[in-house]
Amino acid sequence: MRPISPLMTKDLIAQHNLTDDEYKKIVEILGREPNITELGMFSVMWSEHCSYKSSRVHLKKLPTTGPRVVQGPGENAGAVDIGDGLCAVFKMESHNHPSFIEPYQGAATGVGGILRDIFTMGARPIALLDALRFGGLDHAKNRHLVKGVVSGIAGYGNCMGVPTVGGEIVFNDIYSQNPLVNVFCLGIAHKDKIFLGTAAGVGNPVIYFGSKTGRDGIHGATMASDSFDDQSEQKRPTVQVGDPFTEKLLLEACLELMAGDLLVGIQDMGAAGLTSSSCEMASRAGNGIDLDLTDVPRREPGMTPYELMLSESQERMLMVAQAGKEEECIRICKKWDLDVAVVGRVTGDGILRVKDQGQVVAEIPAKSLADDGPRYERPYSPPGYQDMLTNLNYDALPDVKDASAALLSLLESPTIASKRWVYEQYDHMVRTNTMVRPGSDAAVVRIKGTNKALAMTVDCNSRYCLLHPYEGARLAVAEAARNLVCSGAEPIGLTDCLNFGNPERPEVMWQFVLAIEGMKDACEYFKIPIVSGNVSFYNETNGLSIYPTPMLGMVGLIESADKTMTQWFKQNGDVILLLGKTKEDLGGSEYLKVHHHREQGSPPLLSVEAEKMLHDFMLKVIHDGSVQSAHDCSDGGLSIALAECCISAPDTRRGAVIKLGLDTLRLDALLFGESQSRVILSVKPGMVDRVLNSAWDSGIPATKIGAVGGDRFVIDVEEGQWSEGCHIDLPVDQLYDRWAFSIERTLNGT
Amino acid sequence: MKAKIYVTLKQGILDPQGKAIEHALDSLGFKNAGNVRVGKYMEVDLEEKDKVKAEAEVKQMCEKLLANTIVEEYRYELTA
Amino acid sequence: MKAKIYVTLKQGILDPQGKAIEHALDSLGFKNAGNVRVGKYMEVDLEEKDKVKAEAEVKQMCEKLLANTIVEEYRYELTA
Amino acid sequence: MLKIGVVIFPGSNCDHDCQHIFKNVLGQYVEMIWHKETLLAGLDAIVLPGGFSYGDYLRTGAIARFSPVMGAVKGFAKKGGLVLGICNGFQILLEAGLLPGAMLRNKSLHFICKDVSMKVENAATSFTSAYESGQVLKIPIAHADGNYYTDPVTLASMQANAQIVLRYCTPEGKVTPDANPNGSLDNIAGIINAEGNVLGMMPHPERCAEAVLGNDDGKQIFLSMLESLKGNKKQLKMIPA
Ligand SMILES: Nc1ncnc2c1ncn2[C@@H]1O[C@H](COP(=O)(O)OP(=O)(O)O)[C@@H](O)[C@H]1O
Ligand SMILES: [Mg+2]
Repeated sequence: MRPISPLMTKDLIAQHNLTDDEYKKIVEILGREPNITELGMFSVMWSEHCSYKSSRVHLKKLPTTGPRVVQGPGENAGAVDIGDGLCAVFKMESHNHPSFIEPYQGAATGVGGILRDIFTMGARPIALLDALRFGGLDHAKNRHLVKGVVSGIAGYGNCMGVPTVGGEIVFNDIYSQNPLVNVFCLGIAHKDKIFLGTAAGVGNPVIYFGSKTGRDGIHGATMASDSFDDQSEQKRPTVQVGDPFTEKLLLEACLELMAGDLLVGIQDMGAAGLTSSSCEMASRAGNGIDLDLTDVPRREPGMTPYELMLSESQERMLMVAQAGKEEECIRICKKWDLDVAVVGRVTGDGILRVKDQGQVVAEIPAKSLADDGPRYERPYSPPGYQDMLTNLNYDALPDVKDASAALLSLLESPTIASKRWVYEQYDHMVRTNTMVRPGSDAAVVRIKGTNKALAMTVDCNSRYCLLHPYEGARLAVAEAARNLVCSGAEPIGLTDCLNFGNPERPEVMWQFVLAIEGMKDACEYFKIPIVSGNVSFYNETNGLSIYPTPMLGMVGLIESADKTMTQWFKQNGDVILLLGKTKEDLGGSEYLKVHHHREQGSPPLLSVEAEKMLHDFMLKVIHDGSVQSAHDCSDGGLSIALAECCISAPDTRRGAVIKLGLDTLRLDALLFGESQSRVILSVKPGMVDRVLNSAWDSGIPATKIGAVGGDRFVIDVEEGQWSEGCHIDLPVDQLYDRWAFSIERTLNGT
Repeated sequence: MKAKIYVTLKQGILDPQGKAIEHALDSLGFKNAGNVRVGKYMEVDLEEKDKVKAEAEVKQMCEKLLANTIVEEYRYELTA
Repeated sequence: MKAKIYVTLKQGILDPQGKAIEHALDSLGFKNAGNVRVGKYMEVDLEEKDKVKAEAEVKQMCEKLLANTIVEEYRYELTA
Repeated sequence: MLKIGVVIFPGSNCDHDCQHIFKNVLGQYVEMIWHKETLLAGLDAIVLPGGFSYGDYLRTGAIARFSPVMGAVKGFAKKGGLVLGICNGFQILLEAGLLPGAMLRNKSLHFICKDVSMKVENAATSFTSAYESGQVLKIPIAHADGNYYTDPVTLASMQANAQIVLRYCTPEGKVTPDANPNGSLDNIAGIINAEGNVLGMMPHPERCAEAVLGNDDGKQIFLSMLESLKGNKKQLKMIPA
């Protein structure tokens, strides 16, 4: 007998965020009305978060295959072959909403979640990167969020002993009510020892291990279940608290379990906890699972089946072991001081059957729950204001008057300023692999036991995506790849975290669809497969959506670790070269925002052909040892990139003397425009001709623009056809001071 | 006046510190100690002499800064 | 019995956390709050019913584990 | 080959890094020691690695010091065996009473991870003999509780006995308040016991002991240990970094 259930009222169904049609489908699947536990299980599994109901039809378009791909989307994380019998396993996840409610715990549990996604695959996590978006630092609330999120990431990642080697932060008031916290994690696994979330083998035991289950994160739906809880009304914590110490034990226990021949499948309990892990594992294997809740370790007495199935308590895992290996699994979990219990068996009938105290409390076909959720092809169309955004009359904007002042204020604008204050709170060196620490175009970690290294970067210019979602997405792919090649790495795989507003709005859906198209086209052209990803919709408050932010995490391989490259100038006397062409690309630039308070215009145009040629050339000249440094031009344009080459080295700062011609450009476009496919190189004097000739041979515009040396930053721009030139001459120490301490000063109010 | 402020995690919220300490006490042989909860204790000197006003002030301090009311609850005592 | 345990830094030892809170209170406009000290507050349930024995037990817990007496001092209360 | 023991506490996370240095960089035999072990046989030295033992809950090192293995570590130290505690390992040595003093939160209240400069104040120990006295090193720190404290009497006696082995300084070698990253008393970065066989240090020498990571200033800590264990000081001192 099922326990008495309330009548399925309209209210109850609505509280569970299910539409009438969705509810009808549930009744059809079950052949009867669901009980409250079943309703809760459907509601979480068919939520946008778990079922990708608005995005799935579009995500299918992304290129996910390639010669290196070992595991594409669909599992806990993607995996790419890096040779030597090893795989890079990586993924990115968002924890936006929880981080707004409680920044420390929200960000911390975000880190915990993505780490579990990686180590459930059998990979030891070796690097984290964090991609963050906040509103402007002039608001106290935003400063509070920044401090909380950064210390939450530090608190969890540092304790786990996984270095946070890089990331990205952008400040824009559009994120004030909807900050973004996206975390990327990469681990290394043996290619033939990748573990999947599958419940194969009828009769195999299903084992719960990790932390106890509490009433964490049971959201609005909780109210509905209260009426069945004969305990007195309690405040239910919807905020989950992370316990990185237990997660560290969980990590080590998992890797020890996986080293033996014990497991059939394993999956972490993320969103929708016990429900999602059990039905997804069963569904992947075409099997069912009989779960008995009686032995599920609990933190509190009196928990209902509804609560147990929906709890999002952290640091928990579900494994399917080989029959007969239970004892060994339990021994290992106990060695690591973890709670552990056999909670079920794999069955052949395809049903997820949940029992509690001898009674069946839920009985649902696992596949229906996991895979037969609704799919929507939501309508999409551009917003009415799109033309207003892109049409910008540049003639109405005066050209820059005081180039030195403009340079300094851009350098200290928080989006461009050094992120030192952030990454010094992250342990970015533990595991002793970090060859390039935060502060260069990409982070680089060596792979012990091989000659190889991996480079990683997270990128997305969401203003470009606002102005032109398709171009913006292509530009994000190009920039990520450029950051990798400037570090000497060949791009081999991509993960994404697609942060958008409410998909039920046609203009948001339009942004989403176009961004997917852009990613697809760029990835296909560059032959970079997307092996995992995540979608975060409903980033809107009071009808105001965030800018479309398809965050990308890209991974590159450096076959020979000694070919790793960094962005800063190395030696006085080296010659500075500029690769690529500078055009009139002020649209969507950071300069327009900081100096003209406009986020308008068309983003720079990308020629994928030119970009790809640049990548090939970069890899060639870095690998043959002709260059001393390489840095791509991105936010803030040429002059900011040059300044970064001078001031971003870990211990020494170097001056530079640069000479540029204007030709037909505006001065602000030359100095601060964000034309794509440009890189600044420094080379030894004896190498200049060789590199220049080789560039021209490869069809890449290349010019000698100056030399490294002295303690001043000098840019001379000769007068052009339309504009006057300028003379910038500033002490490098001054540039450094403005750039390096800006965020810290703002946060401390000094 | 002096305010003594106690900030503790709300009921039902995971308390990893408490759990670890409980475990440690147990392995130290304090077998009959259980249910350890860890919180913060703060003392603040106030210039305010009026008890009612002081109380209002402390309450505000707790709400605004000293406690994270999403996961924590607080109580306080005022002494002269 | 229930033990309530307070662990604070010894007088004379600089308390950077207290200083930071004082600073934050000040910038929030609580101008007449000062001398902030921050410590730990712990609750432990004891099976022991005898007050004298319970007290001895709590004292031991503090000395051995809960406080580092080089830099911290502790006090406790026992309630039924 | 020497046999070096690296202890794993629940929450240790620099155990593999220490193993890597002794085994792969310096070619020694490394035994990984589970914190529940109580018998340590045939070891030449013991390393307590960095990390967050027991999550650093309550206080750093406070719970780890009661691990069963710590009894054996104490016995080993009492007999004159070399014990090196790095970061969390140092914190555990303090809590266990193998070194004097205690750790407080960093003055900034933040976790700090960055390269810092420090000066070898005593190059006559088993852990620093491969350095020159007064040599300035660049070694990264990564901790939230490295603000060392002890009472004035203990400090004076440590100073008198040259037990303060490493002090934070400017890159030029000046010991100033500005060069102190965490507020530690007397700019202390590392101390040794009076007998000279137990060293605790907050900086992570294992993170800068290979040229491929761009810095190997920390390598001589380990070389000094090997040198002293082999009782063959002069010869090893010649090995280029
Ligand atoms: N949130 C963060 N966490 C860690 N490192 C960061 C973070 N934000 C930026 N960084 C680091 O600062 C450097 C500069 O970042 P960014 O300007 O975004 O680089 P790019 O424009 O080349 O993508 C990079 O090395 C990056 O990894
Ligand atoms: Mg870059």
